[in-house]
Amino acid sequence: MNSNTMTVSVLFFARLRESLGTGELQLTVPSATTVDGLLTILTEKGGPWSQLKGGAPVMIAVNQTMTTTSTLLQDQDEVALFPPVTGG
Amino acid sequence: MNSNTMTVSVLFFARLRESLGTGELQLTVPSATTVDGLLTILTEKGGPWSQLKGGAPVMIAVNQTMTTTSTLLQDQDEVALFPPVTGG
Amino acid sequence: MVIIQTDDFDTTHEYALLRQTGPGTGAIVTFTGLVRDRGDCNDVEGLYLEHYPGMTERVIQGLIDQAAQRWSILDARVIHRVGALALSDQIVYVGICSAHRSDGFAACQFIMDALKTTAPFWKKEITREGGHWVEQKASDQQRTEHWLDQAPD
Amino acid sequence: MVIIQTDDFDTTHEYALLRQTGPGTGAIVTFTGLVRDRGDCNDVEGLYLEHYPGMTERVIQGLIDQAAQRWSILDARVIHRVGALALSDQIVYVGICSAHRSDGFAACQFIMDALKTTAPFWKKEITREGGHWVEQKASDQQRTEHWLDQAPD
Repeated sequence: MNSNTMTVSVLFFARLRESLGTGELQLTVPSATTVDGLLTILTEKGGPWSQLKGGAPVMIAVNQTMTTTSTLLQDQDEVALFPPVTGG
Repeated sequence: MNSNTMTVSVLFFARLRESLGTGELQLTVPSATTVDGLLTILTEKGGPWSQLKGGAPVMIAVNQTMTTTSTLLQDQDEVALFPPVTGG
Repeated sequence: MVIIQTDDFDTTHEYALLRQTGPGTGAIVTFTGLVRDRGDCNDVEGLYLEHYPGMTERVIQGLIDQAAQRWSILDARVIHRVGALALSDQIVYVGICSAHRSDGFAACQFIMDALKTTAPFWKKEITREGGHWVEQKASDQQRTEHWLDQAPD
Repeated sequence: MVIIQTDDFDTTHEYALLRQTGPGTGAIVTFTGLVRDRGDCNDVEGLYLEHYPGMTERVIQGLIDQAAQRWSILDARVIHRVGALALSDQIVYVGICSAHRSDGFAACQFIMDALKTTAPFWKKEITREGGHWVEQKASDQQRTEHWLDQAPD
């Protein structure tokens, strides 16, 4: 990592975790990447990853707060991607 | 009692019971007396009884069902007079 | 099930009975009313509750029947105490079980609101100065009317 | 107080804690959610509940804070279970105490409605055929939006 990149952790839950076959990734991405940019990077992995854009709705939390795709990420951010919640 | 009269019991509760000094009366009244007629007969006793007409609101139940002053009474009816309820 | 009693009641027992309704139950909503230190008076030490035996049970059963017609509920249990009650004592319990929570909340709140204005109970607040018969509140009357205004859900 | 746990919870214990709030408490409203036999599937034998540790507690504490700003409540306790649950098991508990019943009912129902659509839990229904991730319901979304539309009482 250098000053032009940053590291974020990406968490997946529930149906998304199962279909992607992973619950957590550490990713090094360009500085000033948005959530939308991160989703583009992930969909480029192909296969089940393409569902992250244009598939079933994906909820986004950054550092445990719900947010939208336009959010600018910071180094060490925790990004979580998950289906609409169904507790209670 | 003859066919021109009937007997009703009249119950009083809470503040009304206390201020009238009784919880129950048996009254022989003319046949075809309404609740309103019964209230007139009772107010004629004077003193605290006059509060039954024109005083604080008095709720009326006949045979344990809420009703109004125009109800025609039947022999053996149970009439209850009480202040607005405050349970719960 | 409507119970009027002078004894205290056990919410644990009531809840256990509500849970026995079967596997279709998804929601249990309960309300318990307690003797509060501030009512009409500000230094309430206890209550005395009078009621009209017979009519009380009929009115409350009627409210349960109305609730069961309006909402989809699986069971309803109402207990109301009468007689002398101390500060923080339990006064009234309404427990509802239903498949869905919205029916349970609506039925529980409807029964409590309508009980307050239609069930023949009278509450006397006991303070150091003596007893005071509680006045019915306009807000309670409005809450009951609010249910009449609403179209069934 | 927010508790997320795999173990069952004891509503008797929670109710006892709510009763300790003091002599200003006039109303205790509780909601318990149970595993029902009919959900998205009609022959549910159990559930598996996944959550996002850390965020779950923050979201629910935020809902309690919002409820406390909007209504006059004295205490709120929320427990949500995660992991494997059997038919009729307790899933979630919301207990509120307040001086007046209308605040307790509103806060309890608001917290449950908003928890359903904002707290990061995911429910998988277990049937004889396997597991099925439950879909969020439009009706749940609407119930949460309904609270946003309402001016505070």
